[in-house]
Amino acid sequence: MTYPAALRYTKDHEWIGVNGELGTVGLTDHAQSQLGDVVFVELPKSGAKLEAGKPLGTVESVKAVFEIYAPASGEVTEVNDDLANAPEKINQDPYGAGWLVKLRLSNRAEITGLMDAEAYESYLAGQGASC
Amino acid sequence: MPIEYPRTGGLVAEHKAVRGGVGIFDVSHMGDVRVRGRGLGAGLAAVEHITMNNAARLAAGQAQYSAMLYPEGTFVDDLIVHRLGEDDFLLVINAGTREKDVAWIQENTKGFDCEVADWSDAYTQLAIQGPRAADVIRKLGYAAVADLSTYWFAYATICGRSDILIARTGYTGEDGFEIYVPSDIETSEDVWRRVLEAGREFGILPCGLGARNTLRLEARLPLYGHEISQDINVWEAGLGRFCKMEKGEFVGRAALERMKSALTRTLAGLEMVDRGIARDGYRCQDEAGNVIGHVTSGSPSPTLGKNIALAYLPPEFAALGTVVCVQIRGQKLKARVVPTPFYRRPRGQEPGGGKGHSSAPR
Amino acid sequence: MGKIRKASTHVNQNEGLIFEKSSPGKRAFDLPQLDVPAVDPQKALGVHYRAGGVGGFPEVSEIEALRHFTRLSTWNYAIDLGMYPLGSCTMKYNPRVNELVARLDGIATEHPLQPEDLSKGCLRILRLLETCLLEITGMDAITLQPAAGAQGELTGLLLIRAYLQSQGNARSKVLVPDSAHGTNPATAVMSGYLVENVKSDSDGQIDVERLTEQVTDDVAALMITNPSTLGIFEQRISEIAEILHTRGAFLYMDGANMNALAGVTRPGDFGVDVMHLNLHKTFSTPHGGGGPGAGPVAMKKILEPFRPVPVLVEKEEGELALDEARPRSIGRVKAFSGNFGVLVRALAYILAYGPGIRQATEDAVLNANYIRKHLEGIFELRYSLPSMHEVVFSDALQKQKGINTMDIAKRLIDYGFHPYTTAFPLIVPGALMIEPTESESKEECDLFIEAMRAIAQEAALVPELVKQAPHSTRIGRLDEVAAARKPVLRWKGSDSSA
Amino acid sequence: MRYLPKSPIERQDMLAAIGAKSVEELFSRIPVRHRLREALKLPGPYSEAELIEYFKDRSRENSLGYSSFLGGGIYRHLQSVITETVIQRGEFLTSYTPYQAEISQGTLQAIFEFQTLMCQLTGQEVANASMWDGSTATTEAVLMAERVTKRQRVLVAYSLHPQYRDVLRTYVRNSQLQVEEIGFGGDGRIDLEALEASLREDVAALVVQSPNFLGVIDYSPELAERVHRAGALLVVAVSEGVSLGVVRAPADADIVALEGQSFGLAPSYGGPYVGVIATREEFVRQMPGRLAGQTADAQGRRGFVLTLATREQHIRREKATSNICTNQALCALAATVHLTLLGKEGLRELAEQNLSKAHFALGELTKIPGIRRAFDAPFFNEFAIVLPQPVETVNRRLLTHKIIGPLALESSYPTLGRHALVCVTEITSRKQIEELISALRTVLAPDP
Repeated sequence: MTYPAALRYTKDHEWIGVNGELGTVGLTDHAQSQLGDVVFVELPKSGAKLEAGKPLGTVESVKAVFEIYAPASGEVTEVNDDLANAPEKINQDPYGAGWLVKLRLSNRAEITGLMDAEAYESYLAGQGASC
Repeated sequence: MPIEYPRTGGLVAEHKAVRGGVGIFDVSHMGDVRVRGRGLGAGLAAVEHITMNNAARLAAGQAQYSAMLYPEGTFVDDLIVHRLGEDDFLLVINAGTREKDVAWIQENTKGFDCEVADWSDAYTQLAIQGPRAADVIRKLGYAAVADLSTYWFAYATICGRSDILIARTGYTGEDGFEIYVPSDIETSEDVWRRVLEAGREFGILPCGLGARNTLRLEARLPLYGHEISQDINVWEAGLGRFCKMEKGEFVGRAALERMKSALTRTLAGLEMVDRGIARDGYRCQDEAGNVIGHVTSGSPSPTLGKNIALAYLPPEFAALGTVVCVQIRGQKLKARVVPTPFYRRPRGQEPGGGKGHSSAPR
Repeated sequence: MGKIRKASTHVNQNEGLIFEKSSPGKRAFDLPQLDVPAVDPQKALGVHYRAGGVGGFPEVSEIEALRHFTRLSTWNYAIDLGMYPLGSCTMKYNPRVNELVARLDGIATEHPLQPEDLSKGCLRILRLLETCLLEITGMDAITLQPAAGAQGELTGLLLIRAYLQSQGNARSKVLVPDSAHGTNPATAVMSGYLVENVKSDSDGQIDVERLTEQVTDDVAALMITNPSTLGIFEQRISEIAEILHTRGAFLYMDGANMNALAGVTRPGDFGVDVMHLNLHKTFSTPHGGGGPGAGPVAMKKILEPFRPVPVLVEKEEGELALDEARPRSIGRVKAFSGNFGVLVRALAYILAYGPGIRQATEDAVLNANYIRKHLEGIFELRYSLPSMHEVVFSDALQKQKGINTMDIAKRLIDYGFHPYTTAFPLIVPGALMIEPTESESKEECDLFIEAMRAIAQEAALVPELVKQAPHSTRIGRLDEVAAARKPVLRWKGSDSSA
Repeated sequence: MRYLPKSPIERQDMLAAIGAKSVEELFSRIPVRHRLREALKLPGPYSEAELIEYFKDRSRENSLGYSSFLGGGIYRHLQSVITETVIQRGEFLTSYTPYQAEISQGTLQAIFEFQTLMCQLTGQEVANASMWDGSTATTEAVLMAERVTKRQRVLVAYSLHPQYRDVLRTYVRNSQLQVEEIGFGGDGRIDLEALEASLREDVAALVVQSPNFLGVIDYSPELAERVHRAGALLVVAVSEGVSLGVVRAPADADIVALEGQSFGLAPSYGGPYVGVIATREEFVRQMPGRLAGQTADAQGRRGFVLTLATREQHIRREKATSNICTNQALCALAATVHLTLLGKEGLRELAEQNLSKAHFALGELTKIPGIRRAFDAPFFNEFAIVLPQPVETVNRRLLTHKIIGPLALESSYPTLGRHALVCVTEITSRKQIEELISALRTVLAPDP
């Protein structure tokens, strides 16, 4: 299914999966399909402090650049280095091998403010996006 | 176009302005028909077929006086043929006969692979006429005006507008030009205004139909419905010079061939001896009172200060000096047959070149 | 499939990289005999000596070098081959005499630092070009310094900033319409301003009512392109100027589309305060595959004191000179005295036309409208106000068959034309931006129209044919994704050559 | 008009097709009060012959017939017929930026070759498709260093071309960047103590020119090392590209900003020239300007495309790395052809001739009483001397000998009174050098 129920979603088309203190961040299937073939990803170093709603990096296709916004605040614990050599993973497996960063959440409350899969899909529908 | 512009002088002043200086006529009502070949030479062939003069002898950029004839050798209309390109012609026809002419042209060019388009609405046609016309044109921005011979035309930039078709043609017996301006109001009005401005120092006047008629009459230039019509043939009208029998077939040629020898009437110039003005349609009589012909146009001549007229008379009455009578409001008034044109442009005013003179009606 | 009248396939010579043709010991250049004692570079330079010369440099003969580049040239499309309907790029004829005069001894040979007494000719050329451009734009002062349009934009905004600063407040925002060229926002940021977008109304014109609200005391300028990138003249332009002026803001005009105005109207007369000109567009200096250009900036009197140095001035004796001592100047934007060689070509172009430059403008507009007339209905016209020098369609009608503007553009190549500008301006989704320029004959325009109509039919009947295009080129569509993922940006020896 | 391909009647036909009565109507959206009624007051129209005559007249008002010892960022070098022949081919001269790769392979491959040549020359890993000139390339290099290091202090050698420094100042005036100048020592090289003092952890880059504006070679691996120790980048500006034929490449620099005018481009009174930025692969996405990259089509045939375009203004808009749009493609092509013709050996020989002639000239000049060499660090084809009299005076007198004398340094460096920068290239003949010497002897001779 295009939007796993276990995840939470942002209006900027990031997803975050929460596991205790840790959150894993990626781009939604909708985002990657809109973007087209990803050719480059710019991610923070681990240890970087992220603030919810603030840019955490950029993702590029041949003809476009998108800012990636942090769905939640916290400190980056791990970065998906494979993407440097294989950015196409974001297209191929957005919820798996295409993940971007893992972070230690500093404010769990932020998560509850995000959309669940259903809300996100209706949000997309509202955007007139075809899924 | 009004009969006259009283506020700026009226008929006589307008007439004299053209003879002595320069005048401008709005002749937008004239018709413009574009005949262009699709197949090679088809346009030329078509024009040759429907007109009596020899269009093949025109160079691109040259124009000629000509006429379209019925099979009987009588007039559909007279016109000026401009050769725009190898196989591309602009026919300028009379206002009154426009619809008829266009229909006739379309009908008679069916057999040719050519395109006939009525461009009348695309142009505002202005006639700038008189000995100082060239000065006005030069002032409007066409420096090379001296190189433009009579009955030739060019595309020039005048009044800041490029590609204006300007022809050294006219209907007044003077040197003069006819310019073809895009017909949108803004452009037309602006050009009219600029011409008047440029002409001010030469005493330019806007001229009406009245002056146009007296001017052309003095110069013996035919007017459709008067000197020429569907009942009058080329020989009678004395326009044989513009009819090139030798060029080969054209509509009306066969009839003209037959009628050449048997001429029953001819167009003569009259000068009133008695006081009175011979008007168009008045009957002409001999001493005995037999009707021998009729007047086609008549008017006082502002230039000559005499009353003149044109009339169709039997050849034997058309000899110079012959005195005939014109029936004017019940009276028989004397008139003498005189040479035409009544007025000839004085020497020295002939524009340079003269390439086209032979094709100008005189 | 449509009948292709303009083009047919032809043989292309294959040609490798120059480095692959290299063989040690070959040479294509001989130097004159050294007429002074040779010094030992090792001794002269010591540790700085580069032993063994430049590794990897090619070694070929003259004929091989000439053939190599001649063969490459045959893989290019060019104005000399035909119409280049690139919207907003103004690809017009580049007169060859301009190349000749720019290369004359005494013109090309002049050193920018040589004494002014020995540069009178160059200075007079600069002055005459200034005079001509001011007459054409209706402005008061000008600088020929900027190296290109983008630098012209920057210079223009820096002038505005300098003036506002001199008034005590540089302000913080620059307004840019959503239809603007990408350089506008980029430039605004470089000159230290924040960019705020201005929406176009349903006609693609600036929404004047909304603009009025957006113009606060914090706005330094509005950067406008007129005619807009839609090829439409901003009818309320002087009104827009007034709105800005009453708020103490400036109207900046991107002169990219001056091609539609020269000789017909003057930005200086309709309220523009400062503008740049792309000499490689309106004034026909060759694009040369992407430069060089030149971006003079014309301005109103109020901005004159801030012009970049050097400034061309007339000394009391009427002598021309380049003045460097300008206390209020924004400084220098480029070393030396502008792209002189480009300026020479532009002047030659202007002199060839004289006042007749209006005719070029008229023909450019005539061509665009002629093409628009014949393609209307076949391609969707999103904004239908009268066009000036270019017309912007969208691919909406072809989208239904899955054909987008890029596909159509690529197919146009098979018909012997360079593609039009695709996907710009951004406010027209799937844009086809067509600018024929005055250099195209009626015949060439007719061929183009015919090609576009044929492609529209193909899109409906044989969409695949269009999607796969071009079919007649040396190589097919190239893999841009691979190029961007694993960039290969130089020759690294035969291993890297596919 | 000879450039316009329409006859009046064709124009009328097109108007008719459009359904407009006059061309005036096509401008209907321009408010009437803004439409020009009168023709523009411009000289012309000129025929081809008149055009040539006009510019020939101007050329005679310039420096024809003078020999020159000017350099200072612009150098007179041999040009080649082949280069001119190639860049005047319509397919290069009149083509557009190669966005449509399928019909622009000529330009694209040439750019790729240019990028390769520039890397080989500078010892760097990637080079862009060109910038406007050396001054803007140097400025862009600094802005790039800021993006890479996210630091905002920049140290600039005082011996960097004065006009390059001016341009940098103009560009950074409205940014957060602070620029500090580092003076030069007695030998003409950058003053290392002064550098040490300013080279702290917040420095984004040091910019030096080599050979610098005083003629001396200023780059060295050691300098790079110093800079790197502070975590800063070394930016090396090269305004005399020919030097790289014999002078060690700035391989340890992080960014090289090159002026390519010396590669077959005429001085042309100020431009157009060709700048280049070369750097390390890791910084490529921070590099401004166009880039051609190698790729392949569906059949696997090698081809070239403009790539990494996402750095550029037409996509990034206000987030672009630079607002640069045009580059100097044709000038870059000229440089590519010229360097190809020179080849490995030609360039080395060319550079060595410059070196030899400059050293010969220095030797002869310093034989003249009162003239001495200003800086003793190694130089290439330019060197500073000190004259016994003000340079302006000397140069004014030299003009009467049909000689354009060396560049006065005092105007840019107030402390360098009577200092002059002499430039000698392969096209300066021994005869010209000897004429300069004898002219100087006359000029400097005490008036009787």
